[in-house]
Amino acid sequence: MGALTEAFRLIITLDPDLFEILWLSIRVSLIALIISAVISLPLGTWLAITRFPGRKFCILLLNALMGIPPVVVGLLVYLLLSRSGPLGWLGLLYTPSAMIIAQVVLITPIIAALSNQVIENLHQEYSDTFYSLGVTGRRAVVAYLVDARYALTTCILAGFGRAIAEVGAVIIVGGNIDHLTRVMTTAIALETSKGNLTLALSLGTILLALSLLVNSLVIGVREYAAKRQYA
Amino acid sequence: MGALTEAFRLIITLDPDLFEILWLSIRVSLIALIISAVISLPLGTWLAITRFPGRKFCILLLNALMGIPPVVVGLLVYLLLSRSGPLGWLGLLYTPSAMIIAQVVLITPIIAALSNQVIENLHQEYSDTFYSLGVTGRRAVVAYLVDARYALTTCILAGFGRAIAEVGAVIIVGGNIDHLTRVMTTAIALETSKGNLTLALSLGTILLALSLLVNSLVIGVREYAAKRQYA
Amino acid sequence: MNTLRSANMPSSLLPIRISDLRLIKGDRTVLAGVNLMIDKPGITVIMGPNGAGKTLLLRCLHGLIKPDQGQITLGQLRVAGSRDQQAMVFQQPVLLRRTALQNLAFAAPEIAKSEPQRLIQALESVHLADRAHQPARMLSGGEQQRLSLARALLSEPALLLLDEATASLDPASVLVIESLVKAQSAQGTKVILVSHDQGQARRLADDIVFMSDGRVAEQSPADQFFIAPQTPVAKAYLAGEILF
Amino acid sequence: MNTLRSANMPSSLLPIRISDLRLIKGDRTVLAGVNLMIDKPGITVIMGPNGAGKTLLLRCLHGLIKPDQGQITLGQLRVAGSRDQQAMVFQQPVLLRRTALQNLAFAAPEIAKSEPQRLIQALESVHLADRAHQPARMLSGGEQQRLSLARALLSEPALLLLDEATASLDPASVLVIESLVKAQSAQGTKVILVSHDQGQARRLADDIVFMSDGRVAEQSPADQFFIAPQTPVAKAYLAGEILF
Amino acid sequence: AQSTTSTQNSGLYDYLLPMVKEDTGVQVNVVAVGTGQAIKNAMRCDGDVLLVHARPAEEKFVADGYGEYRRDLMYNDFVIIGPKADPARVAGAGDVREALQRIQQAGAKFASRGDDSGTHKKERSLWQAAAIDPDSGSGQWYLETGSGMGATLNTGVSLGAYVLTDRATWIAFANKQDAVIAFEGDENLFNQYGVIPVSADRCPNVNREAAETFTQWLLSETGQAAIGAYQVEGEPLFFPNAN
Ligand SMILES: Nc1ncnc2c1ncn2[C@@H]1O[C@H](COP(=O)(O)OP(=O)(O)OP(=O)(O)O)[C@@H](O)[C@H]1O
Ligand SMILES: Nc1ncnc2c1ncn2[C@@H]1O[C@H](COP(=O)(O)OP(=O)(O)OP(=O)(O)O)[C@@H](O)[C@H]1O
Ligand SMILES: [Mg+2]
Ligand SMILES: [Mg+2]
Repeated sequence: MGALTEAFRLIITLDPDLFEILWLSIRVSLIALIISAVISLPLGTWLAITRFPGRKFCILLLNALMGIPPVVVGLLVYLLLSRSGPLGWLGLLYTPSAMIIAQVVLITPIIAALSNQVIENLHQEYSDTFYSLGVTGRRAVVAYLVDARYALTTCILAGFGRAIAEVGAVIIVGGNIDHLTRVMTTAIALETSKGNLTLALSLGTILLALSLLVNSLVIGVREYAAKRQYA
Repeated sequence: MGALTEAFRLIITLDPDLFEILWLSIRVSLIALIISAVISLPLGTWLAITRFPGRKFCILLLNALMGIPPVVVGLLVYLLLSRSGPLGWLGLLYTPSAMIIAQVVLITPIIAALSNQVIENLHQEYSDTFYSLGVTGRRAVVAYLVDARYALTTCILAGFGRAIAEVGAVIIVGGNIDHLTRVMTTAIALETSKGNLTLALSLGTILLALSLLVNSLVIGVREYAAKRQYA
Repeated sequence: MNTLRSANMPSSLLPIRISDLRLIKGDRTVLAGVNLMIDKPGITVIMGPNGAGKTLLLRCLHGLIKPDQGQITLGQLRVAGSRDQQAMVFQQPVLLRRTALQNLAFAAPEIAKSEPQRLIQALESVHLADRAHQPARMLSGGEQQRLSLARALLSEPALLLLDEATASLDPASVLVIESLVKAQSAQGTKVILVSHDQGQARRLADDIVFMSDGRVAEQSPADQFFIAPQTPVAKAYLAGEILF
Repeated sequence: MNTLRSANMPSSLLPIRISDLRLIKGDRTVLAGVNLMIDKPGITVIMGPNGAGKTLLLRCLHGLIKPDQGQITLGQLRVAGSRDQQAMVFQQPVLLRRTALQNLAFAAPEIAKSEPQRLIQALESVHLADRAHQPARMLSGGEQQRLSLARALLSEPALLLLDEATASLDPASVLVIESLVKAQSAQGTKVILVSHDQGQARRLADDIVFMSDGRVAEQSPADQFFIAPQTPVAKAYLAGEILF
Repeated sequence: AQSTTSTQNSGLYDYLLPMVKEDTGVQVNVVAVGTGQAIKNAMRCDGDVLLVHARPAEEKFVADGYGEYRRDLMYNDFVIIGPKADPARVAGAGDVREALQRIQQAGAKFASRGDDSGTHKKERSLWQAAAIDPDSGSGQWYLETGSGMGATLNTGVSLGAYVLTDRATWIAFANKQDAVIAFEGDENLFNQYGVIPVSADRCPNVNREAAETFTQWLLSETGQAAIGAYQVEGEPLFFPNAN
C-alpha cells in the first residue's frame, strides 16, 4: 500500500517537520495523561470505596462524561482561554498548554470511570479486611491503587489512546498552527482536507506505530514487574 | 449561561431538525455499539482465557488500537467504500451505514481491550475451577461474560461514549450531509465553524444530556439486576 | 495502638450485650433474634452447625454488618465506637498483593516505622519468618491463615474475633495458634472464637455459645457443656448427628 | 459423562506413578523430587505440615501445574489425557456468581438437560436442597464447601482429589461428606484426600502418604501409620510437635 | 492571524510566511477556519489580523469597530467542478446562472459547503441569481456538507457531484479522482480577499505593531509581487489587487 511506503520514507529520511510534529503530539498527550492520571485515579478509587449520598450520581456523571464530544470540550476551553474569557490574561490560547488543558478535561472522566470499575471489583474483596484493619481515607486509596496497578494500566492506556488520537478539541484550542501547535492528528486532518489521502494515511500509520510503541513499553514494564513479583 | 437557555429552547420547541439529527446520532451509535459489542466482548474474553503464541501481541495491538485516530479510521473506511474502492459497488459511502461501519472499527478495539482486562481479573479466580470442570471454548467465554456482566457495562459505556462523541471519522465517511448523514457531533462542528458558539454549545449540552440518559438507563438496569440477584 | 487496656486487666469492651439481633437476607431470616450477654473475660467459643449464623454474628459484633433490628453494646460503647479496639481473623483470609512482611507493615504502619523488629517477631510467632519476603498470596492455605492471625494480633486488641482460624492448619500449627490465643487472652484480651473442632473447644473454651438456626440455643461454661449439654440440638451436634 | 468406569471396578486411572517430581517457585524448591506409586484402589490420605507441598502435588496430578521436572502417569495416560476422568475439590472453593443449583447445572450441562432431578438429588446428598435458589457466593463457608463437593461428584470421576474438603464443616456435615466419599470409593473411584484431621484420616484412609518439605517422607497402610509411623517427622507431626 | 481555510489549503502561507519573517522579523501564526468562524473569533479578540473573503461581513466588522480598516488584498476566482462525464452538460452553459439551472433540471447532485463560509455565501447568492431555492432538495440532490472546502471536495468528488470551489483550492487539491473543472470564466465568479487588522481599541491585548507590519507588508509592492508569483503546478492562484 502506498501509505505504508510513504510512511516508511518519511521516517527513514528523518523528515524534521515530521519529527517536530510527532514530538509535540507525544509531549502534549503524555503531559495531559500524567496530569489526568494524578486527578482521576484517586478520584475513581475514592468514589469506589466511600459511601455518601450522591456518590452514585457522581459515578453516573463520570460515565456519561466519557461521551462528551471533543468539540464541546474544545469550545469550553476556548471560551475559557479566549482573550475575552475569564483566563484570557494567561495568553494560553493557541499554545500547547491549551491543548494539554483540553485533553485533560477530555480524558479525566474516562480514566476515572474505568478505574472506578476496576477498584470496585477489588473493593468487594478487600473491604471487610480494610474495615477490620481500620484502613480508610488516603491510605486505603493508595493501597487500592498499588494493588490494582496491573489492571489500572489498561485504563491509563485507554486514556492515552483517546488523548493521542484526539483532534476535535486540540484543533479548536490549538489552532493547528504550523511549528507551534500542529500535532499528528491535526496534520492528518489538514492533509485530508487538502485531498492528500496517502500522506494523511501514512501519518496515521506513523501515529499508530507510536501508539504501539508506547503501549509496548507500558505493557512490557507491567509484565516484567508482574514476573518479578510472582517469580 | 446562554448555551443552556438555548439548549432548553431547542428542546421545548421540539425543533424537528434537532430531533432528526438527535435520532440519527442515537441510531448510528447504538447500532455500532451493538455490532461492536457482539464482536469485541467475546474477542476480549477469548484473548483473556486462551494461551497461544502471539496472544500477548494481539492484546498489545488492541490496546494500541484504542489510540487509532478517528480521522484515520474514517479515511480507511472511506477508501474501502469509495466508488473506486473494493466495496464501492455497495454504494454505502455518505450513508448512515458508512458511519456505523466507521464507528464499529473505532470502538471495537476499545471494548475488546477493556473487557479483556476485566475478564483477565476474573480468570485469575476462575481458571483452576474451569479447568477442573473441563469448561473451555465457547462455554467458558459465555460463562465469563455472564459472571462479569456488571463490570462489563462500564466497558460498553466507554465504547458508547466514544461512539456518540466521535466526529472525525463520521464526518469523512458520512459527509455531514444535511437531512442525510448529519449527526449531533458533526452539527456541532459545523456550528463551531460558522462561529455560532452558543448554538454549538447548546447542541453539546443536549448531546451530553442524551449521554447521561443512556448511562442512567444502563446503570439503572445494572443496579436493579444486582439488587434482585443479591437481595 | 490501643492504650486503653493494660496487661492482665479485663478487657475494656466487657460486658458484651447483644439483644434481639435480627438480620434478614432476601427472604430468609438468617439471624432470628440473638440474645447474648458475655461478661467474663477469657475465651468464648461459638459452636453450631454450618449456616447457623456464627459468622454473621461475629460480623455484626465487628461492625461489618448492620443488623436489621436489635442492639449490641461492648463495655460502654456501641459497635461503631469499639472498632479500633477489635481485631478479626476471617474464615477466608484476604491478604494484599504484596509480601508477607509488607502485609504486616501495611496493617500497622506506626509499628513498621518505630519498631520494625516487632513485625519480624510477629512472623516468628506464627513460624513464618522464612516466608517474610514471599508474595503473601502464594503462601499455602495454612500459612495464609497464620499470617492473617499475626496481622490481627499486631494491634493488641481488647477484643479478638476468630472465625475458624485453625481450620486448615496442621496439628503443630494448631497448637502454636492456640497457645498464642491463650497468651493473648491471659493478657486481658477477650477472645471470641468460632470453631467446629471439639478438641480445640475443650482445650480453649472458658464458656461455649451454641448457635442453631440463627439463634443462641445454649450458653454454658465449657466443662458443663461437653459433659451435659442442656439442649437436644447441642447434644445431637456433639454426637455428629444430622441437624439440617 | 465418564463411561470408561463401571461400578465396583477398579479405577481406570490406576496405578498412579509419580517419579522425581520437581517444582521450583522463584528461588524456592517447593517440590523437591516426589516419588510415589499408588496402585491400590480405595482412599489415600495425604498428610503433612503446612507448606509441605500437598496442595501443589494434588495440582500437579490434576494437570493444573506443569512440574519443572519429573513425570506422572495415571493408568495408561499422561496427566493431560486423564483430565476429564478426574474431579477436584479445592481448599478454597470457587463458586460462580449464580445460584447453587445453577452452579451444578453449569458443571454438568448434559445432566441439567437430560435428568435435571439428578441435580436436586446432588444438592440433597449434601443437605443443601433448601439453598438451591440462593446465590452460591452468599452461602456460609461450610455450605460452599459442600456445594463444591456435590459439583465434583456430578461427573462420576475415576479419580477424585479432595484438598481439605471438610476443613470448615460441622461434625454432622463431616460425617455426611465422609460417607459420600466412602460410597464413591466403593463404586471404584480412586480418592486422594488431603487432610490435617487425624480422626478423619483414621476413619477413611486405606493408606497414608506423609509429606514434608516438598518430599514424600513415608507411605504406609493406614493402620500401620497411626500405630507405628516409620519416620521421625511423621511421629513428631502426629504428636503435634513443631516441625517448622 | 485568523484566516479562511482556502488560503491555507492552497499552500499560500507556507510560501509567504518565511518571507514575512525575513523582511520584517514578524513571526505570523495562522489559524485557518471558515470565514464565519474567523470573523467571530476575531470579534472575541483571538487573532490580530483577519484575512477572509466575504465583503459585506468584513465591512460590518470594521463598521462595528472590531477592525481598524479593511483593504482589498488579492482575488482569485471560483469554478464549478464536476464529473468528467458532465451529466448536466454544464460545460455548454452560457453563464453561471444557466449552469446552476442545468444542474437542478438534470437532477444532478450538487455538494454545498453549507457552513456560512465566504464560498458558501457566494454560492447562495448565485442560486438566488438563478432563481432556484436549493433548500427544497436538501438531502436529495442538494447536499450541504457543513464542512470546509477540502472536505466538501472530497465528498463531492466521491459522489460525482458538482461543487463550487475557489480555483486555488481546486488546483492544490490532491484527491481529484475523475472530476474536472466543469464551468469557469463567468465574471460573477470573482472572489475578493480582504485584510483587516483587529482593532486595538476593542482588544487591548492585540499585538498592534506586528499586525500593522504584517498587513502593510502584504499590501506593499514586495508582498503583492510575492502573492502574484505564487504558483501551484505552473498556475498562478491569486491575483494581487491591493488598493
Ligand atoms: N449475604 C447473604 N445473603 C443471603 N444469605 C446469606 C448471606 N450471608 C449469609 N447468608 C446465609 O446465612 C446463613 C448463616 O450464614 P453464616 O455464614 O453465619 O453461617 P455459619 O454459622 O458461619 O456457617 P459455617 O460453619 O458454614 O461457616 C447461611 O445459611 C447463609 O447461606
Ligand atoms: N505460586 C507460588 N509461588 C511461590 N511459592 C509457592 C507458590 N505456590 C506455593 N508456594 C509455596 O510452596 C509451599 C507448598 O505449598 P502447598 O500449598 O502445596 O502447601 P500445603 O502442603 O498444601 O500446605 P497447607 O497445609 O497449608 O495447605 C508453600 O510454602 C508455599 O508458600
Ligand atoms: Mg462461618
Ligand atoms: Mg494446601
